[in-house]
Amino acid sequence: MFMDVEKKVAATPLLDELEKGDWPSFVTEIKKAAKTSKMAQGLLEQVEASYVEKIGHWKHGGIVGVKGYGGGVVGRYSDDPERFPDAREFHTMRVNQVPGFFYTSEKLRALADIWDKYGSGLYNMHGSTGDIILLGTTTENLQPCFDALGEIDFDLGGSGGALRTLSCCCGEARCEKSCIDAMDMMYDLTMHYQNEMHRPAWPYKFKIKISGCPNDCAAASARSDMALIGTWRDAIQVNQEEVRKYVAAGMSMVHVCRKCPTEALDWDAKTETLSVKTEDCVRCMHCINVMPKALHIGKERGITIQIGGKAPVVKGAMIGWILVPFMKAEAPYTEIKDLVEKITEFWAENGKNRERLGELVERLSLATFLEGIGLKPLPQMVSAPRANPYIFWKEEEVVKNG
Amino acid sequence: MFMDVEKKVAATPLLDELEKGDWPSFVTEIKKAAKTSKMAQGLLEQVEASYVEKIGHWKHGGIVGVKGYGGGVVGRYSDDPERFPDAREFHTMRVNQVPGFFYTSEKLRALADIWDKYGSGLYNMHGSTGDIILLGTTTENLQPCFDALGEIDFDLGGSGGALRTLSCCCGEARCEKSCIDAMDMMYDLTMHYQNEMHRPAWPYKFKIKISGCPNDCAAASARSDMALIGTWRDAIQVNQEEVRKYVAAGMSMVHVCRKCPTEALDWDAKTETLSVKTEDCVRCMHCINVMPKALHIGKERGITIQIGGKAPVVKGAMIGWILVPFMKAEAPYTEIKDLVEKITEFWAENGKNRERLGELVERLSLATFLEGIGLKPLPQMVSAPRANPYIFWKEEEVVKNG
Amino acid sequence: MARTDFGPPNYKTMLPPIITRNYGKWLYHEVPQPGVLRHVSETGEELYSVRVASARLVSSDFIRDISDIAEKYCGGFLRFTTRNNVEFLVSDKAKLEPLLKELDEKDYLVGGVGLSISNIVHTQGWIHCKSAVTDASGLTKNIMETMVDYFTGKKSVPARCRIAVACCVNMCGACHCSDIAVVGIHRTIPRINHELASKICEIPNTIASCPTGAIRPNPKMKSIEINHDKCMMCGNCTVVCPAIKIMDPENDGVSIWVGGKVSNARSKPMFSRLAIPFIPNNPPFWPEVTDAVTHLVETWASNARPGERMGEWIGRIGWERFFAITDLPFTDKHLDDFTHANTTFRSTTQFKY
Amino acid sequence: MARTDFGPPNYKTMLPPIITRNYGKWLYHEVPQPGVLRHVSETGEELYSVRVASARLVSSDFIRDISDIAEKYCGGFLRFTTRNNVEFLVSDKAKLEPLLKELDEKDYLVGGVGLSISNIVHTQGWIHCKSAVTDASGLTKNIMETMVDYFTGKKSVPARCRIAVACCVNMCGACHCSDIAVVGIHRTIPRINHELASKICEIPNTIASCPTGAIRPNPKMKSIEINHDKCMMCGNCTVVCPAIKIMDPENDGVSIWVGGKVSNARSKPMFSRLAIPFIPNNPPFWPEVTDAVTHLVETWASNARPGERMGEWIGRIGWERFFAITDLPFTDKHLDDFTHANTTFRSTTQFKY
Ligand code: SRM
Ligand code: SRM
Ligand code: SRM
Ligand code: SRM
Ligand code: SF4
Ligand code: SF4
Ligand code: SF4
Ligand code: SF4
Ligand code: SF4
Ligand code: SF4
Ligand code: SF4
Ligand code: SF4
Repeated sequence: MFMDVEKKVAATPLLDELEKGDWPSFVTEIKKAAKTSKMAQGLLEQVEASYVEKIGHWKHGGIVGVKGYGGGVVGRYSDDPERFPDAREFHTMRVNQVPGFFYTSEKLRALADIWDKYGSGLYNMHGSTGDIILLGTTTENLQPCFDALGEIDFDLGGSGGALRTLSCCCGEARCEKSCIDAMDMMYDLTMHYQNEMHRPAWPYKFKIKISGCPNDCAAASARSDMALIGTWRDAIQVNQEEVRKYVAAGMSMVHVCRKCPTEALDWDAKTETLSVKTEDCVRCMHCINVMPKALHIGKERGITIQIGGKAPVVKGAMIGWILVPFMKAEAPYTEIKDLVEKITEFWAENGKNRERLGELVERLSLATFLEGIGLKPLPQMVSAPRANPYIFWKEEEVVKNG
Repeated sequence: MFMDVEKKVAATPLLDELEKGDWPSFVTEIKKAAKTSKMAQGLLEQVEASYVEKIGHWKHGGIVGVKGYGGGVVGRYSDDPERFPDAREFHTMRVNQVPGFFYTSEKLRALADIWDKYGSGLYNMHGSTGDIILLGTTTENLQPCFDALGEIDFDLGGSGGALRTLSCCCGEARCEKSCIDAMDMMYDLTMHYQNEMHRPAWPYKFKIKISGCPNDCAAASARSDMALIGTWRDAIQVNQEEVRKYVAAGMSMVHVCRKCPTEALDWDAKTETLSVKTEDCVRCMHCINVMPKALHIGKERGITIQIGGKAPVVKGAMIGWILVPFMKAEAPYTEIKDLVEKITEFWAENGKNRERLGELVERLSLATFLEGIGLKPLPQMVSAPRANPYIFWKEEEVVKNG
Repeated sequence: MARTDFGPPNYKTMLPPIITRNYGKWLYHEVPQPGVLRHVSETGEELYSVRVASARLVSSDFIRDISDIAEKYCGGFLRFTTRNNVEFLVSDKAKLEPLLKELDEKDYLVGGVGLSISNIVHTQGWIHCKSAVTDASGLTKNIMETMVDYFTGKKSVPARCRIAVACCVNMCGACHCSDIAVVGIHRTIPRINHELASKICEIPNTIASCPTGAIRPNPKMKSIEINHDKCMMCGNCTVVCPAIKIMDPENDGVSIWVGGKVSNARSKPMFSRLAIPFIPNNPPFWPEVTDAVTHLVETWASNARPGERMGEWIGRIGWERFFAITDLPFTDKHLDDFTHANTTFRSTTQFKY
Repeated sequence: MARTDFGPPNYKTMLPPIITRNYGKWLYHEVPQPGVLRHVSETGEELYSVRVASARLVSSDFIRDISDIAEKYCGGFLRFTTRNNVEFLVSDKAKLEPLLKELDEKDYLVGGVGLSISNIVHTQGWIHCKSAVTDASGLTKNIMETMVDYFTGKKSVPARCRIAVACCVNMCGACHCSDIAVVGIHRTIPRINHELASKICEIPNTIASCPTGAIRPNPKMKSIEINHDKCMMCGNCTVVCPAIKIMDPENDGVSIWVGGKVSNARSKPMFSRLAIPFIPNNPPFWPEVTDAVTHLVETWASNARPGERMGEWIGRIGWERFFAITDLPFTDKHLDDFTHANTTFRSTTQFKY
């Protein structure tokens, strides 16, 4: 069987070039898989053709999937099945990753065994949204593969007009800066919204990402319709002793203080003390980042919620903006769930087909959106108030006249 | 005659309140005029009514004007001539002010004599665009008044879809910071464009304003479709002796340097010298403003041209943006005139009715506009390049394909 | 036929000899006392400019009076400023004190120079404009009445504070870049006289005149109708069709905007932004408006750093802090919903509580 | 019927005991050597994380190999990062050196921590996406090949530099906020197979799918046509109608964007902005792209201040200076012409020559 496969491998001179060098090679990975997988071989051949012709060879899949789910699988077919028979069908399964991307070798091996059996033996660890991407299987293998994955507790993630697979940074598991239990929050919300994730019922995709602090290591604000970012409300914890050590070690407090966006930091060289004006601190993390041993996040912790983040298609990219400046965030995260429901309901009702949340709010106006979900306007939601005089007034706000 | 007028003055209790206090009172001024002018009286009565009823009483004028001109007069009629017979007709004449607003008493007296004869004896010194506003006369008096004004060399300014009356700061006449001869430039351009000013032939108003330096005392960038702002290209002239005097007098160089937007300023306390990194200086004027005795504008002078400035109607206000970073500006200002012609031609051809230049450029794109007037793109024209991936490519830029 | 296209008087014939001699040669200036500028030329000559307040809306008497003064002390030479003050140009230093004395006796207000609050750039209002939602002259008189000490220099400010008043959103004063702007606004949609409209309304033009597409035809009445939800009360349609009226004494009033600037000094020019969405018209004193402006000026003056203009101060502390310090309510009206609205949304976790 | 809606494995069962014990108790961290993180807990325990590069597109062999290693040195515990690197979680300090040794022997690249250039966030490309204009994996391999020393710490950088690659403007990698982004773009408008379109194109939907309204019906052919001047080559219509094709090997290629960031550290998040409008696809090495990226990284690294990311550096010196220093041509393509274009125009006289 092995030999048999070997023989068939077509020459891939261009791709072979990319096996060279120090950086890990995706070509080498595909070839490893191709040793035992016809599909991986087919992929290799088709991609080589793309390299020669400078064009892709995939066409959009019809709807394929598994029983009971409306998503989690992306259908893919070669646009030239005669030429690339082994790549004829090449669907991907989006498998919901473990929050924080933590795994045991045991789990990974089990996964590999299943995927070698039902698929190409190729993966993306991980997809940009966060899923484990099982890259390439046939329509007929989808269901058995899914069933087998279930045996080892791996479920599918989201696709289509649904809640997409959440992702988060490692949070409290491996980071001193985490203001929240990011991984637990992701796990809890994921379990709570299984139906919303597996059965698309919304105008378009909806993404939630969670970062433990404003460093935003999950890149949540740029990539999610709803970003939950850990933050705090009280004072940064300062250990003056450790600060002095950093200074002794040669750190320039002038430079550190100069980079504080709000001049909240001040270093008194005489008394050798660092003062932080809490009311001016905007929790940008800078000082904590450069002096992790000396400075620590505050004690009264919660999240800032940003909404509207997305890529350019089609109204232009957006970075999420503040909807809720501060919210406590302890299990079972009821307040967060209530808000998610309010938002998605409003969006489901008012959103056009393929209109992301951010685009909807832009179209209807932030004021209308806030009214719709029952939040009151706050200056923290904007960087500045309106500069144009075109204020809308409701009939009930003015004196009735003929 | 005098007594006779007196009697008729109706009571104006609300306006009378505004004669009190220290700040000069427009009511007192109107009353002074009303002593001899029926029209001023009529105005007083109608405005009192407006104060009582909280509503204006003017309606749009039909086209009124003087022979040979298409503008310079704003027609005004009372919306209730029965009630305010003396305000029945109340047209204003926009009289082109002297560049820099310099006058001799003789000239002003001559003007007053004419206006007492043909109009209300009321003025705006000056209108927001810059004109002397002769406030209130009748249709029949327009021509004789204009003829009389001609005798003393006062011509009308612009109105309607025409070049509007220019204005400028006092420039070299009374300011050490002026990089250009603002007043001469205004005078020269005004004389050159008399036809464009007096015979509306454009989609909408077109305004040119001139400031001698980036302090922009003529508020040109906010209020003109084309703002000519004096600037320089070489180094700021520094007199270290005088700088030291400012320091000796207690000026904090730390604070001065901190306010430089580009960190181009540096004060060496040891050698007591102020250094200016010319390549980093963006000529914001700050340091020159605070130390006029020590710092002086550079020697290689010219203008920065900003276009598109305007009030909100109807696409939103715009602050003029840079079209030409630097241009020499010596009489007869040929280069400037060529550009004005290119711009107004493009606008006249492509602009919709009531579309200001800035709105046109926004609609067609800056690239299209630059191509249209034959200027090449420069990074100085924008604060940042595009962030969206929707680049337009012309057919001739790419390889033809089936 | 009369002379045409001869333009304004040549400025050269309007300049005092000292300016003609030192044109383009000025070296520096000082402010020896409030309201007075001393410009020194490289020739050593010095010019004193004395700035006095004006109502802008003036009479022939006023014109003749300042002419008298100019003749007595300035060889008949004077000028006006871009903010409508009058400047007496004194070339003979000996005449400075007597001039100031006479101005004081005649109750002219000397000031508006340097770190002060100068005259208000304003517009026509009920005095002359058909679009006026309020009266610019009245507002200006009342506001400056409360600012007199800042004009004369009795009270000081951290930086210039440019106040502007416009009687409608056309903003003829170009309020849109002022430290403090008072702008007349409507709060109700235009009312249509269908009777009249059916006769004179050029329906396509009227529909086209609406920036938000709020106007649609009303075939039954051969007229038009306005969609309330889409109408932003800009009044543009009223310019095009006389059958449309938007004036509404009960609901019209003024809004207050802050933080704009024009100069490029230190910071870039900035737009004025909404502070107070609405204050009713309350002539002759508009007390709510003058109180609001005074409050804004005092809060800024007591909190800003030296040299920090309103918008620079707010830029440093942040708008959330501005609304907290001024104790002004932040409402749905403050949220931008116009073309570039989402560029004003706060796309960062950085904010102050 | 199979089990559904049971979600991912519970993370608690995937954590090494040391993390379970110190969950939420970490006090601080250090970077004892490139690629290694030392997190210290308030309990005094310390965890060593060793980060190694991954191609992201990996095989079962790779999965099993890192599992072997994890079992040998980490009790079988490992994780992946949000930038697709692998992290071995070492609780027994004694095993750190041996682990690093084996990784070195097996040619794993250790690095990507702290001040370094970490892995590239990228997308499917020709490997799996129907919309791919270029190949993300190939670009990533080639670019990182030139960045290896910045990854391993042999060469240092002033701050983090996040590189992203997306094979089309959908930007699945969310390139729009990266220090350097490489994005596949089209330069020709879609071509319509009228024959096919007349049969299968849902014309109204297709017309509606165009953000710029560039598509109009072509009744004669029962098809549609595209207005070249209005088409911004976004490809959106091709998702809706299979009869529309936009792929064009000769004219498709990549664009390069710079200065974006996501973190709120110091400065607010920023969008990446256009640096180089177009570079042709040149597989397998894309030399023009790797040269451009190297040039950008080196110019930034040698000019920025410590701690200054690409966008912060450009923000300080100004874009006009950026184009001068990098010697990149500034063209009409760099001028924004999309929705908020005029917010990018320079509304000040402040600029550098
Ligand atoms: C697989 C993945 C890229 C990868 O290699 O990692 C991916 C692949 C596709 N994305 Fe994506 N997107 C992926 C993460 C993203 C992200 C990043 C994220 O989720 O954090 C974004 C930017 C954030 C966002 O959503 O705005 C993203 C923005 C898009 C867009 C633009 C959406 C927008 O509103 O701007 C499209 C276009 C569309 O939806 O029609 C899109 C569409 C697609 C499609 C379905 C295009 C298509 O119709 O074929 C791609 C399927 C490729 C395939 O055959 O598998 N994908 N896509 C990522 C999902 C893997 C996973 O589940 O973990
Ligand atoms: C008289 C004056 C106000 C004043 O009291 O000083 C004025 C008065 C009018 N302006 Fe203005 N504008 C005056 C300077 C301005 C300025 C300031 C400037 O020119 O520097 C602006 C802002 C800058 C600009 O042009 O954008 C200005 C922006 C407008 C606009 C909005 C234009 C826009 O594109 O946003 C309109 C509306 C229109 O044109 O329909 C307008 C329209 C009007 C009309 C004609 C409204 C009308 O149709 O009745 C006003 C006539 C009032 C009257 O009866 O005299 N006026 N107008 C100013 C002209 C006096 C002079 O010639 O010196
Ligand atoms: C007389 C006048 C020009 C004219 O031809 O009429 C003028 C004259 C001077 N201006 Fe101005 N500016 C004049 C209107 C303006 C305007 C326009 C306006 O207010 O509508 C501006 C832009 C306003 C804005 O930015 O919103 C203006 C922004 C400046 C600045 C920058 C202020 C700032 O810090 O932002 C300076 C520099 C300074 O103050 O040191 C300046 C400085 C000066 C100096 C000191 C220049 C000099 O060396 O002579 C002049 C002395 C007057 C003074 O101190 O008040 N002038 N100046 C105008 C007097 C108006 C008035 O009666 O108060
Ligand atoms: C492991 C990881 C989170 C995870 O759950 O996987 C992570 C972990 C840490 N990040 Fe991060 N960041 C990780 C992705 C990110 C991302 C997301 C991305 O790159 O796509 C960002 C936002 C990127 C951006 O701003 O564009 C990110 C922005 C930061 C920052 C702010 C950087 C800045 O100066 O702007 C810090 C603070 C610092 O560097 O001092 C930071 C700091 C850290 C610290 C030092 C936090 C801590 O105390 O443990 C962690 C050590 C890792 C290191 O030094 O590289 N982490 N970090 C991610 C590693 C990715 C990788 O393999 O390289
Ligand atoms: S986002 Fe904050 S908490 Fe999460 S890993 Fe990054 S620094 Fe740590
Ligand atoms: S966290 Fe940021 S804002 Fe707060 S003090 Fe530190 S540097 Fe300043
Ligand atoms: S703009 Fe400049 S030159 Fe003109 S008056 Fe103001 S400071 Fe002087
Ligand atoms: S003019 Fe402005 S930018 Fe130039 S050095 Fe002075 S303060 Fe700095
Ligand atoms: S601001 Fe409006 S009301 Fe006032 S003068 Fe200008 S157009 Fe007329
Ligand atoms: S007021 Fe303005 S927005 Fe309202 S209908 Fe008239 S033109 Fe349209
Ligand atoms: S960026 Fe475009 S081409 Fe690449 S995976 Fe995403 S949708 Fe497909
Ligand atoms: S590519 Fe985009 S812009 Fe062009 S026609 Fe298709 S949808 Fe419209």
